[in-house]
Amino acid sequence: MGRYLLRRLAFLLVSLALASVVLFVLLRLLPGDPANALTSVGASPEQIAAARHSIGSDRPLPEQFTHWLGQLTSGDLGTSFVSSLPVGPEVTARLNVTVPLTLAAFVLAVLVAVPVGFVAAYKRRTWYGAVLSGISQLGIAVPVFWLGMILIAVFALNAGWLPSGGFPQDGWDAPAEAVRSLVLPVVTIALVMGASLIRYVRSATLDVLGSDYLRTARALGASFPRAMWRHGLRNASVPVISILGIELASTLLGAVVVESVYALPGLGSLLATGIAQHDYPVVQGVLFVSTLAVLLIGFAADLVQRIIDPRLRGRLSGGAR
Amino acid sequence: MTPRDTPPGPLLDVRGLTVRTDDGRTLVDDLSFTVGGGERLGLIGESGSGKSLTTLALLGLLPDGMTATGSVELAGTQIVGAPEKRLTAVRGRDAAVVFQEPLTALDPLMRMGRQIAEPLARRTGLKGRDLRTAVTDALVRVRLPEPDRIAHAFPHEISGGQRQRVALAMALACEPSLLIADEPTTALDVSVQAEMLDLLDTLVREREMAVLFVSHDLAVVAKVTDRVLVLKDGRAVEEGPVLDVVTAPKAGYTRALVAGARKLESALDLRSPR
Amino acid sequence: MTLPAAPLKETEPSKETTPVSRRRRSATLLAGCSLTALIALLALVSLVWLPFDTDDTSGGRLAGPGDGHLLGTDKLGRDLLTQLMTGARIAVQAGLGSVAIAALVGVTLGVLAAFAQGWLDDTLAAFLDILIAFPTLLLAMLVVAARSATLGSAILAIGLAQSAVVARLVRILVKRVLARDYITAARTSGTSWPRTVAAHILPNIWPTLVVNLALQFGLAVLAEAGLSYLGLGAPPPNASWGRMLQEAQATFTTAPAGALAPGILLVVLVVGVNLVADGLRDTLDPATRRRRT
Amino acid sequence: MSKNSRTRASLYGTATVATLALGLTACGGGSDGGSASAGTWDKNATVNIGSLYEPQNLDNTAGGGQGVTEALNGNVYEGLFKLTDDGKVEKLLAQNHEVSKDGLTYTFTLRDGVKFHSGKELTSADVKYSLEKVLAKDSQSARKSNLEVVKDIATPDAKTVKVTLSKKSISFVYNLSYVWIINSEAENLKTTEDGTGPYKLAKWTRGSALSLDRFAGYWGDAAANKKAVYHYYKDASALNNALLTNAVDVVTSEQSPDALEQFKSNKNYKVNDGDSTTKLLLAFNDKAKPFTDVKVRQAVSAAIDDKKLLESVWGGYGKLIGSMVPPTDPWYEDLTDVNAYDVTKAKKLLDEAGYAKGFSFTLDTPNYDPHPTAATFIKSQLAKVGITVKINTITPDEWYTKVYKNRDFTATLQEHVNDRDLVWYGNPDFYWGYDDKQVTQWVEQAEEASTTEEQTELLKKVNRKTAEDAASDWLYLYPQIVVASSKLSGYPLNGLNSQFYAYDIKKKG
Repeated sequence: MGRYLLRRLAFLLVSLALASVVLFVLLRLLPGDPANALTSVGASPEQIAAARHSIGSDRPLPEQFTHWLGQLTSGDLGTSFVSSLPVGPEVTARLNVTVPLTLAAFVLAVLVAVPVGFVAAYKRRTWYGAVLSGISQLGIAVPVFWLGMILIAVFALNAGWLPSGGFPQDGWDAPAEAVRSLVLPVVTIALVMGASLIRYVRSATLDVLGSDYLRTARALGASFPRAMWRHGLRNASVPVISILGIELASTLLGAVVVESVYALPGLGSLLATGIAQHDYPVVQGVLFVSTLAVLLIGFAADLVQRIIDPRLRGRLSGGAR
Repeated sequence: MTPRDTPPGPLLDVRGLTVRTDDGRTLVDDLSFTVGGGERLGLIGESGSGKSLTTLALLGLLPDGMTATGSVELAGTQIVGAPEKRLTAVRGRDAAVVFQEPLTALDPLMRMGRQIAEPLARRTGLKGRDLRTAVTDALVRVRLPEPDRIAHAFPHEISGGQRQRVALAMALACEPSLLIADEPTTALDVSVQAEMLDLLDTLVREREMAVLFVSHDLAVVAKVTDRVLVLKDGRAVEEGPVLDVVTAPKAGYTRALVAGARKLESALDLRSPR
Repeated sequence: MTLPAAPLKETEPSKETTPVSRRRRSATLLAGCSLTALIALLALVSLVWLPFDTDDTSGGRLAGPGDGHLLGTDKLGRDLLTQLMTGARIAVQAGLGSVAIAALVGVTLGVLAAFAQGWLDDTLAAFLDILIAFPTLLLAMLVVAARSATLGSAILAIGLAQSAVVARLVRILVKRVLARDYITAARTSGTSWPRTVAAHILPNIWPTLVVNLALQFGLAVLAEAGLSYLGLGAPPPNASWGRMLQEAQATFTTAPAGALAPGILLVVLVVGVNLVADGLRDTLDPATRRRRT
Repeated sequence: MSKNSRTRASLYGTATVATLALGLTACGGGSDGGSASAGTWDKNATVNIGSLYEPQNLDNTAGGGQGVTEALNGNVYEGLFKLTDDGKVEKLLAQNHEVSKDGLTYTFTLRDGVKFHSGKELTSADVKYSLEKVLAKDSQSARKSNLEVVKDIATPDAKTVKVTLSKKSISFVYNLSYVWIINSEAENLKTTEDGTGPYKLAKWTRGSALSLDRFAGYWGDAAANKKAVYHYYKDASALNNALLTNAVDVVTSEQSPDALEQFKSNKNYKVNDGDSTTKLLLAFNDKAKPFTDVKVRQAVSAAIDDKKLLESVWGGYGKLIGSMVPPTDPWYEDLTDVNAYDVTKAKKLLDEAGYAKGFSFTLDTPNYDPHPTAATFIKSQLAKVGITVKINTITPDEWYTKVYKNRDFTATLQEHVNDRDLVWYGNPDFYWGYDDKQVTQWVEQAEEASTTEEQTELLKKVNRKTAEDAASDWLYLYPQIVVASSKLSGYPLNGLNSQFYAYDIKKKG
């Protein structure tokens, strides 16, 4: 295991290094001039040139890249072209919204999806099993922003129970307000994420229900609950965990739309702004941190799967993801 | 194998067993047979003939979407239509199964020892070290070398033959009155098949266990059973003592089977004199 | 990393181990087909006939039904039904286009990756894994930023993002096929690679692939709606459903029709293709077929 | 500096639209204190202001953008002069000023008792520092070019500043209203401040909000509320929802009429229709065929029914204009009759220009509202006179590169937010390429005029001439709509040039 951990960590670092090169190159390939974001009508060519110089976008690419790498190794994500403010603190501040949002939604989705998915599989021949499957079908098909719009209309505008959007200026120093402002976004993400999780849990449960080992256990006298507990849970969790890893990672990065609907100052909205303004340091910073998160989550998911499933232990990156 | 309070009739009494799918297809049609205590019955037929479904119906383990009608009495308990609780009590105790595919029949995520310990503990109530010793004994009984290593291994870490022995050990750990063996050797290499059959033969003989041996392979069935029942498309086409069926098959289907088996026999010389 | 113990995210392997009744199976397929056909019909009809001209702003602002406007008008006085119909066309276009790109790029990459060995294999697999963790929408945002916000960009972006998913699936499926004996036989007997791929590999993977592509279609439609909602999809005045929803957001409470109808159609289309995928899987997928008695 | 001096630039504030076209554009705005004279109000109230324009940073010479003007101008920072909400220039930190006979030397006397938030007293050195900051090489100030006439800044004593210009500039004082007076010793101006205004910065949370606290040591009348918080949204719907749920008390500038219905019918809200300076232009490239021909431009202008366009984009709000000049500019004249909607005339003009069978052109259209809508509308209107419009949707970034820098376009749509921006027609190098020697001369003369009357007279000529030449097609003037809780009074109605003075806002308890 120790050897595996070392190799896996090395793999993680190499991936990160590769990703940062790819990121940098890809971003510079985008057409568009970051100085445009600083320009206003009436700006003279000299002013534009000065702007370009001040942000360093007039320097050769290799130089820009080594500069960025130098910053990275000292834990600095650079300075925004547009705001001239450091990117690191900005990303951290946004993570304070996005991470709680994602994790809460994730936990809620899992709490709902696991029992529902199980029932949907176990009782698939009853009417409520079918209804549960149907609901998850619907949930997968609902655009997340539309769901958000509806929830806002119902719970914020009509009922007035919860804020329609925004995040308190004092952030988590105003815990009650902060929590209130995240309730609807969390529910929105959890519903959509939960719907697809239900399908995976259902299918994993179906696999277990139809498995020979479960039949063996029961044929030898184990009661159904006992057999599910001893054999079903672990076996079903292997595929589900790999999905959870992917879902968690993509929700973390994919909160853009929900953040937009609920006017949340999260990582996604920072990225969207950065892309629009060609603010490379911001985009690079966000994507770098995201890649790191993706790799770490993948790492964690691999590790958990490896602990559960002995068949994966021979491999570097658990076959799962 | 201490004979339990044996009911008056046969150990297994199947009458008019019929298995249908929800959409109305009949997979097993009006099947009747009996297996007495210590008797060995072979159930033979090609794949799709309904023989595997029959074994599942005997234990009330038919998959969703299929229903059994008729009557299955196992050691005096009516299986058809019985509530899950009663079935749980019967399974393992009165009849245990060895399935065809040892790789999937074992939980891939659980060490062999723990898998054997499960039915063992249920029957004997043993715990801790005693249980572990019993597990080792069970592995030794099925002639597995290095029982401690096997007990510690996961299914994918041992060979197919070893896995099937473990499955057999699990079934035997229940000390059932009836052992149902559903194509127990089909998934194995030919060389291992013979060993496995031999082992099975010896073990049930020692325990005076009744056996319901299911196979598509007449040669294999003939080796371990006294009587055979030939199934085709869910119906019984012929039944009788092994020798009679093999030497003088009545139904055309059985004749074809016998001819097939002869060919195999001469090629492999698998059959030992009974 | 062959034969993952886990299911592929993309093909939920709903192996109904038991024979699902044929009736039920065909009911799923039938329901899916009818829902999809409904939207397809809207899209097709929009090619030859529309209740109003798409640019016709003569209707009253946010008028209710009536005056020839079956569902009323939007805030610019354009006929809502007309917009929904052209929206259907864009949605179907987005779905088909993205899936075509995803299939082309994904299958090619996947097959190539499947033949890789050793560290190259590991690296490719890891790279695809990382790529997949990045949501389609995010990758699409980058592509759209590089090109401009048009339907073409959106389709390209979504298709490319999805091709990673398809490539990963194909790679695994192909590896699975390659592991089988008859492929080894074909290889040793000197059959050329392209031949092997055409004769042995594609026939074996296509059922799973088709089911997956059907699912990708639904995802592509949703992604396009998301991009349009963010203003990165088909540019106005094109009536993409996502854009219609974005525009109707402000008038959700005062004129709910405009904020509900596009959403409902989106759900109908996506549920439709997902049901088709489910139905297809049950009829095509050898994995489930094998299990049937 | 020269011809184009007096305009402040900023097409859309400054930053090229923060979000990817969530439909936000910049706004324009009038000036001066809001409505109603509330009887009693809560002197310690917190006023929550909702806005779409978040500052990029807090320094208006380092790309702070339109948001920084909205939040800090007049509230946190003050200039020597201020532009009131109705467009007048008033003295603020300047007690007095004198102009020399030749119009080249301005002597300012500073107000007594003015303190920065840090406690330091205001001196002439701070004024010199602040002006130099705008003029510095790395300054990204949109006013930089306007102020480049400044040749020398002297500080004879602590209360006197003497500025010498290289040539006459009648807009100089007006332009000074955009120069923040900053403590010359202040640091970290991108995230902190040190101004003299009625509020000091309490906290700025990027992506979320910026809050201001009443400054106890303010030299003038204290702010009418204790705290003003600007809440930032990226999307108009979210902003309106916030107003509906009382998360904010006032919206600085509504960008569409969509949500107004629900506010108008609700007595808890007041919808104010103020004067804006934002114009929507169909800008021809006057140097590209066929728009080199005056008749073609006139024909296109006459072929488009502006009234109907305004109606469909803004419902009942907004105004029609016949030229670049909004009613709040001193040289305004109603020129809506020039090249008014007349399809027959348009056809005749096309015929005369040799385009009887029409022609086709590409319209570069920014991808955010209202441009695409207007483009669609124009397309259907011009089709009636045989002109085919190809709509090419582009991002703000592309607009800057393709249209603004490279002049690679035939016609484009763009909103121009600022007041007094007629003078760009005097600059033949501007993106739309309007080049009329006479107009250029008039604009130069106007800037060097001795009296405002003279300036006004000349610019009126420019106005008429450009209108007659259909230099561009001025489609309409945006409305400036401020929606506020009816508990509020004293808020600015016009928000001239994006300013939003919060200090007079009174909130009932």
